[in-house]
Amino acid sequence: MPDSLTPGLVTVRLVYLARLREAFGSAGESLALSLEDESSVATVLARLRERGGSFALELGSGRAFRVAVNHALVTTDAKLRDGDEVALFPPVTGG
Amino acid sequence: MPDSLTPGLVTVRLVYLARLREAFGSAGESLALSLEDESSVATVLARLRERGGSFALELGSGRAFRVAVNHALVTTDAKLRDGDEVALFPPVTGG
Amino acid sequence: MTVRVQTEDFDAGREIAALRAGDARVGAVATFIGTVRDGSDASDAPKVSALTLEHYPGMTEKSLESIVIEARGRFNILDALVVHRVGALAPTDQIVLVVVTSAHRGEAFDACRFLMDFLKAHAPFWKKEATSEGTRWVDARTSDDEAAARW
Amino acid sequence: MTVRVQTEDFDAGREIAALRAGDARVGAVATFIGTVRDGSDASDAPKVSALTLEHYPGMTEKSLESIVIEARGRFNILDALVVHRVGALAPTDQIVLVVVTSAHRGEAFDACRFLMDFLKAHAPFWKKEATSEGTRWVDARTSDDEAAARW
Repeated sequence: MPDSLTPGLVTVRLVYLARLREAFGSAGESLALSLEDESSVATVLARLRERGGSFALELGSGRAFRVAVNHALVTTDAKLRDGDEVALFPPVTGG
Repeated sequence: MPDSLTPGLVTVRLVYLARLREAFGSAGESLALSLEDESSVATVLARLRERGGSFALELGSGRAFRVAVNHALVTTDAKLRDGDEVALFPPVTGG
Repeated sequence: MTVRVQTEDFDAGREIAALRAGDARVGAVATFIGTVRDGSDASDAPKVSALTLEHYPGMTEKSLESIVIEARGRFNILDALVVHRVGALAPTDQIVLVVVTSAHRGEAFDACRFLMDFLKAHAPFWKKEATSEGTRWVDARTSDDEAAARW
Repeated sequence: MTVRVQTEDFDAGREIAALRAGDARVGAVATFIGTVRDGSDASDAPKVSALTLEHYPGMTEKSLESIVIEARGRFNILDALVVHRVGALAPTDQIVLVVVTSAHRGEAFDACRFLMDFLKAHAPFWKKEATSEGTRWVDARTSDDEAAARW
């Protein structure tokens, strides 16, 4: 089964929240995964870390953050499909 | 130490509550313990059971009831002093 | 720390607001309200049409106060309120209110539950139910003694 | 079963009354209210003067709904309400309300606490505190993950 309805092209919408939004200086962006990429959360994280700076710092190993795909919490091996919303945020502190 | 401020004379006020009040047909009474009686809750219960009828039934062995002396729950070996208020009532069902 | 025994109904929202009013140490408010069930869903017994709450005036307040003091000793709480009604009640009426304030939720939940468990097992109240078949005193539940013994 | 995310304050008394209105199966109502502490009693840190609650619109309601569904599956409850505020708050302001109705108190207490523990650990809200020294995002508490893991 293809991971995307449009094989070979996976563009996801990234959403940055709370401390991560401030650290990245952005509320979100679109990210196109290239044909040779595996379309998973881990791939997205690797691409972001390659930018260095606050992306490498906040998403580095040992840093606590959470990932949700289409509003459901996932682990980094979660596969992505074209149009998915991928949110990155710190551990929650509501209530 | 004397059990009573008036040695040899112990009169207690009995209070009957809830189902026991209805069973005994009385909200309470005064009971004088005679000189030869030990002044304890057990003595009061024995005197009441001697009356037979609902007293013997409701205070019989195997029946669940509680005793409070001067508004504090006690066991039947509690000693009594002149003027004590001794309440007999079923297990509580508030809340 | 306040306990009240009253025939009038209580306004839970107002009581909660008053207990935590102006206290910025409070981060958690746990509240329990006990209400009159008609029992029609729970058994084949006839539906309860009315409930009378009897108590032992004089002992009741002392009993509730000692339970609140015990809770204060066991849990790190800021304040607590217990209100218990007596007299004639009807299904859906409020019977009892317990409110506890604390900095964190764990202590508030624990203390609120402790207060209810001890009140159920030790405070001198008795319920008498009226149904189409007459009136009867409610039997004490073994589970209430067990709940209090847990603590 | 209702969840709401809102900037406006809530009236706990009114919400409780609405949740149990006319339901004579209800014998127990457990309520939790979380409020803004100023922290002045708890540490040497500067006093909190304001709190901003951010959330993840779209995910927040889904997350709360799934927590309520989970509670309904685990506990024998009649109804549940979760209200969580977002936006600018001040010390002593109300943040979150959880109300659970059931026939008996054990299930109401358990479900109310479960809802709070899961909300604290999983619902996408973030607190940012303002003090005289500036603003800072509140750190997640390990104890909140532990509380949720208990269930």
